Amino acid sequence: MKHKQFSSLAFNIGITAFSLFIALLIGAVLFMIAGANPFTAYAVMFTAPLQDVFGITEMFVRAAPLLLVALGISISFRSGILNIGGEGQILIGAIFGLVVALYFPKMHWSLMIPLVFLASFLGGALWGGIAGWMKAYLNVNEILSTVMLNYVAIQIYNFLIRGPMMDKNEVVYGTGASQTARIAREYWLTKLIPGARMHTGMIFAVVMAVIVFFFLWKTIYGYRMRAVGVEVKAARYAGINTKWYLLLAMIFAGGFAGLAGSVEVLGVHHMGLESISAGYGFSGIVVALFGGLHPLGAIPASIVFGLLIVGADMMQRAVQVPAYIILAIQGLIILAIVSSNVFITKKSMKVKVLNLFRKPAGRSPHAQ
Amino acid sequence: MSLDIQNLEFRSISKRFPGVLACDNVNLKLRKGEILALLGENGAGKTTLMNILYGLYQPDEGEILINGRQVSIDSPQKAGEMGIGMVHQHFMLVPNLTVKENVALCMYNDSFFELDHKAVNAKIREISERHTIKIDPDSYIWKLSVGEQQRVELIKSLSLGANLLILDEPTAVLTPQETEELINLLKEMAAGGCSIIFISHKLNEVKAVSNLIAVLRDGRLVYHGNTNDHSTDELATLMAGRSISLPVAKEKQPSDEIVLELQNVSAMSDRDTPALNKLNLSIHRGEILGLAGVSGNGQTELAEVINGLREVTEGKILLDNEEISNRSPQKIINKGMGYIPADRLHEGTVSSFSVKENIILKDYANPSFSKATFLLNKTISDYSEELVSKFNIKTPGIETTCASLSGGNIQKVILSREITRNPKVLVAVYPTRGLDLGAAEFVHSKLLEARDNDKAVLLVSEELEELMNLSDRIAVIYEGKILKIIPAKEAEKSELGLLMAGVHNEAQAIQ
Amino acid sequence: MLSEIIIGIIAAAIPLSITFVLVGIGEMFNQRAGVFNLGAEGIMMVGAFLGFYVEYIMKSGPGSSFLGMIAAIAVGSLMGAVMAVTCVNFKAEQGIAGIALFMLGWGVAGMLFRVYIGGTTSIVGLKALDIPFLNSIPVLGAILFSHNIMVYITLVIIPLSWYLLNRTAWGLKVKAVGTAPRAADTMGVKVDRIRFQCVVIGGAMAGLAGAYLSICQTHIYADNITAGRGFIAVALVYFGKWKPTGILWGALLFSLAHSFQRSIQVYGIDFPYEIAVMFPYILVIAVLAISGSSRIMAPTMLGRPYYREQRD
Amino acid sequence: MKMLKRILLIWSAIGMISSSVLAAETKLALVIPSTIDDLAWSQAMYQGIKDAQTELGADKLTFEVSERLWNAVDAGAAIRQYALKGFNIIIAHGAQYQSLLADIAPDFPKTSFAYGTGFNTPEPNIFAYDPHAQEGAYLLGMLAGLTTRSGIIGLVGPIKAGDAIKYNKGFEQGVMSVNSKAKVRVAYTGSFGDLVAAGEIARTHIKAGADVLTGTSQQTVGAINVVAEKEGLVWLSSDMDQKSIAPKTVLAAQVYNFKNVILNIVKNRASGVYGGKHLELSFANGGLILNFNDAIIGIAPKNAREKILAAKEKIIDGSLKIELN
Repeated sequence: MKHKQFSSLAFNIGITAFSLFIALLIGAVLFMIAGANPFTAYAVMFTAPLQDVFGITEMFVRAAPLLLVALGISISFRSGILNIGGEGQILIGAIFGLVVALYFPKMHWSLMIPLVFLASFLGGALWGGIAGWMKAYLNVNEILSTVMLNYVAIQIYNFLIRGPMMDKNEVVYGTGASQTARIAREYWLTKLIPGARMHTGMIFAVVMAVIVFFFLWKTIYGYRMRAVGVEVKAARYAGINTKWYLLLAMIFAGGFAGLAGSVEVLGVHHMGLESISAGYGFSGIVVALFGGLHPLGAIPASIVFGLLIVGADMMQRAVQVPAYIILAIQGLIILAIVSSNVFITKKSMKVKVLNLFRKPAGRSPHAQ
Repeated sequence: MSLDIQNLEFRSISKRFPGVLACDNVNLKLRKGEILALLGENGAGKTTLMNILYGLYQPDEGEILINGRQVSIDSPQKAGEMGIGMVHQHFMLVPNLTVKENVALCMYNDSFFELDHKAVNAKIREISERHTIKIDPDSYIWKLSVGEQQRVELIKSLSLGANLLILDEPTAVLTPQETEELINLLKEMAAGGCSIIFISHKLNEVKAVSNLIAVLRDGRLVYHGNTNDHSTDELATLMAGRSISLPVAKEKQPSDEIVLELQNVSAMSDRDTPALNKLNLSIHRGEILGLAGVSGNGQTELAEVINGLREVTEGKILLDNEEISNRSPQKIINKGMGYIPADRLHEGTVSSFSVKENIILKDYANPSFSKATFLLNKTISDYSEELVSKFNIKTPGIETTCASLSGGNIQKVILSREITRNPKVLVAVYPTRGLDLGAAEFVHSKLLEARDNDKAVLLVSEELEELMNLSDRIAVIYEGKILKIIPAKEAEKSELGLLMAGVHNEAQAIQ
Repeated sequence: MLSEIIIGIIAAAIPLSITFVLVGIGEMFNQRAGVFNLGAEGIMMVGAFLGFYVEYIMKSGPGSSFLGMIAAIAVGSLMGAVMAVTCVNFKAEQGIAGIALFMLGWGVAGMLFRVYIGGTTSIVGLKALDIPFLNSIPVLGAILFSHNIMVYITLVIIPLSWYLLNRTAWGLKVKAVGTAPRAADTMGVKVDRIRFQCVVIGGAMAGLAGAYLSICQTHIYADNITAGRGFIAVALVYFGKWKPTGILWGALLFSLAHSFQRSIQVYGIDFPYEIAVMFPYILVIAVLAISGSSRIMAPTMLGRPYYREQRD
Repeated sequence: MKMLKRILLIWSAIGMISSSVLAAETKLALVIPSTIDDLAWSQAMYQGIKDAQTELGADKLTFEVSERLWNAVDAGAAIRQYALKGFNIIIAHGAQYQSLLADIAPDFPKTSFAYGTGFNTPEPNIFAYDPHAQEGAYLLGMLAGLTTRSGIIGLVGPIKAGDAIKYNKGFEQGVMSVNSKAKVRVAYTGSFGDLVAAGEIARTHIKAGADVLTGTSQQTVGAINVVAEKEGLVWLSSDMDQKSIAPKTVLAAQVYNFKNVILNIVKNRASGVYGGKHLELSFANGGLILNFNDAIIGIAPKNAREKILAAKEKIIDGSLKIELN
């Protein structure tokens, strides 16, 4: 038994490594086209972020919002909804949080920060909820509605930060940059290490992941939500109000994306800026799926993805290639990993690979 | 063009799936014009064996010989080329295409552009005339009843020139009349030079139709020989490996108290056609009311309106004199309704949930299983363990997903949940469909037990045998109306069959 | 004056809608076959670049424009094949693979542009044809007969794709593998092969749509030239209920809304322009919400890989 | 806690090393939202740095660029990494980077940071630079007002904020100063990078009768190409001279000359000033340049050039003020 587990692990690692190798090989061609040495580039990409405090902290700066978005995505996927509206939900969440942080009367941070989180959760929930409501009650496909709502959210957000919520000073000086005023310093999320951006947001996100785990697997609401996600008919049969739980799933998905928005505002930017969502709405989907749509799986997945982002970014500066190559390499790596995944999860595919190495046999090695 | 199959031989066929040896060294022979009945309980390997012949699976060991020559059938296409056609238990039809298009898909599966609708039409007409199979070639599959879909399956295979037909439990969904027609049709086809392999576990039909019988048990061939050499009882014993007799209801004086009453209930089907048409029905405490009818006449819709899963457009449903029509499913459950749905894999259970989670599917919010929204894991596990042993559910553990259990055991999970909840009314729709005798025996005994415990049971079934054995009264449903209710001891198969086909004396109709 | 504005709005909407129609029809094929490709945007970028690049190095008239389009179709097919290998052969999760393909396409297009061209330059491209005589018909002339050649080619592609889907054996197979792959398999349809073909077609069409943007609409290539149009097109496939005409209406509605909001801005009605810019997106959602969606046409196995040897 | 102290020590050490390197050569890092070839805002700065390098000598000034950092998270990482690596001057080329710099700058007191458009210098080692887009816009507006025959001028805007507002206001005033009957129509795409949308807006403007068009941000290349499709229409460009893509269409351009900003920062550092200054780019200090396209200037009325140059002098000597509110 031990031996079998070991060989299975070895197989999993082997197949992943092999597909990564293929991806990096293709990537190497890109580096050569760009006139850079692929070996140096890869060395920087995978090791540089882990070599110093700066890299590690930056990794967690990315991981925090990614994890929050991924939690929401996990909930909605588990309820059978493909939420690609994370970008919009982050923005609306951020703007709700900003309204509270900027315009509410001064109060102690221990009151204000939870209030900001609550507001942004509600904001994101509202935005996700619109798509969820249309899905559940009007039968509007969620891919269509979330894609469209992303654009609407961007325009609303931009309107607010360049209009009613713009920093008054920007008007006075006539520079008119679209950004809000700074949030009072006491409301910022505490930096964990002086001189680095890493803030308590990651801790918050991990705590949320654990809460979501308990929520989904240990409470009756999570039970209902999971039931609706995998088998709507059975859920209805069991007396669950399936439409409401579909809506609720999108409310949670949006809410968590919204939380990511306020974590970025309170932890990183301390004000409302353009493109604050930074693509987390999309990367969050990838993180959630890599995490196996499991809240706890999303924790390592978000950190690894954070590494990928930070490493690629550093590599681009280190070998001076066009920044586009970051995107291309990330895309290749993700493609490689999802492609290899099937050989790990599906026995029949695994068998096919193993048979390649056992020429004469047509037998499946895993039957008992 | 397809091969003329004179004889077919399986030699030492074995097939493994992860964790299961589905076929173990099977040897079979069949000659042209013969009908071979393949018998066995669920999971005995019948379907796997046929999927191998049809090219869906590859055998791990052994070979198939046609006309004495070894052949390799690596795809259904190849099987088709050799003249092998298959009608699957779950129909292999594309629901969003028409009958004609489904047939065309088979005929033109090699071509890219070419699609001659006229030729397809002509082919369908020719076949339906030759075998008197009635079908509208332009209607969409999803609009057809199960029986009609089966006819499409037959036309499909025949249009491809199949001369070896594999039928996987073809009668499971048919009325007695339809079954008889099918049997005649099959015999006729055999006489015309077709070889037929007929998978079933209904012994009477097997006796009626086949020349040869092969019995599989746990993947091994336990008997292969002439049909007439054994009686049905002997065959049943061969299949199960032990002797089985289905329980028969013992007379019981039903109470006069009406528990569930439907008054002029109407409802629409999924296709927006009327499914129930001012239906009236009442069930007494402590009786099993059997509902007979050809599928597609409103049975599932009836079960759904009772359980609040479908909108009642007209009329009233009373449970213990309290109106429950159009209430939420949760409220109806709370009032004491139990339901064993037809689709046990996707409705009766959440298939990717564990056995444990499925056992509490209706009770998770019950104070004994959850406190302040948190599920009480220990209590739930203990309760599940108890039910698993009480209902003899064969599962590796309570954490195993339901999807990995056999049909019979999934049904036991549902049954254990619904009966233990102690409902006033239990609606059971096709509770033994697709189950083997052993499992059916268990289900039957539990339903009778429920009746004896003074529950009102509505048993929906297509198998008259089952209805007549278990029910106190049998109601026949046709086009959304109850045509007649007959006390079970007075019921006769022939009369029920006619009623199911809609033939009845107007004067006798229930008002 | 007003009628002129309205004609202008409609006339402007038609060439705009072509991008969405092209990507949408391609995406329709792969979704009908059961594969959901979010990477269309990335494929469009590569197509836009390569189409531009081919014309740029050839530096000669319409011939090179067409060569550019063909190159874009070729590279789109290649990207489609990458998607197909991962999602059809390797059964990868389609959502992630699509996003990854989007990133890959964007990265590759941007990088090649930087390396081989380096700076923003323009090409001649394909300009609007003013079809003689026909274009002087009042109203219709402006609306229908003064567009670039690709508009007319697309108008041929729509009925062609309808025919392909509904009147050929291949179309039957596509519909079958998207709704009932196991049934299709038993009927002798090679499920994975059909899916592969459809994803490649989807890629080819997205590539062409990209080249349409660079060669016909802007005569330029620049970073993020597609600006999310690939995602919109994917959404419009749902709007169009997987039917070529439905996609055409969706694309036209969306483009008309855009063309309308731009005209409103240009003719100086004073209100926050953000509302104008939002309008097309809201309109599309609203129309779908009101009209409701039909499940009959939906490829029910969309997003699910097919395993032949899996018991179910 | 010990760990933290050690890290702090290391960082201050890095700071010291970087300041000692300063004397030998200046290492400059540029962080831009778009690309170095966008023919607009980002490329203008890139060009400015290259020009400054030519002037100072390649051994005195070296630089690195990070592109496509429109979102502030990635930009923040890049800026901090550059600072850690000992770069002396870090230019974050966008108003949106201000708060990032305010966070990072205190940790690297010997490094100079700069951003623009902006006025605020929250830390003593932050420069803010501020192109007076309205000045060139005013002159281009005059040219537009003089050149238009239809009396309709189309403006293609990205997002109504920042420089776009300054430009639009200056432009409208310029038009009105010479041609009070002309109409300036403004429409926005809602994004900086959607050149297809910009092209469509240009097309709509043209249909509506505009014969002179202008606009800001990198997306305008899409608009210029549309304008170039028809003869007799002209485009007035800002940020960079966009003549290279449409030599027969771009009539004049306001060019941001960032070279002086760079040289200014280098000079300030040499005298021990690491920041805290608001650097303006105007015609008066050579930060703005007005280019005419001599090949097609004939389209404009004969005296247009003289009038505009006269107005430019007035702007320089302060007698002509352009209102921004």
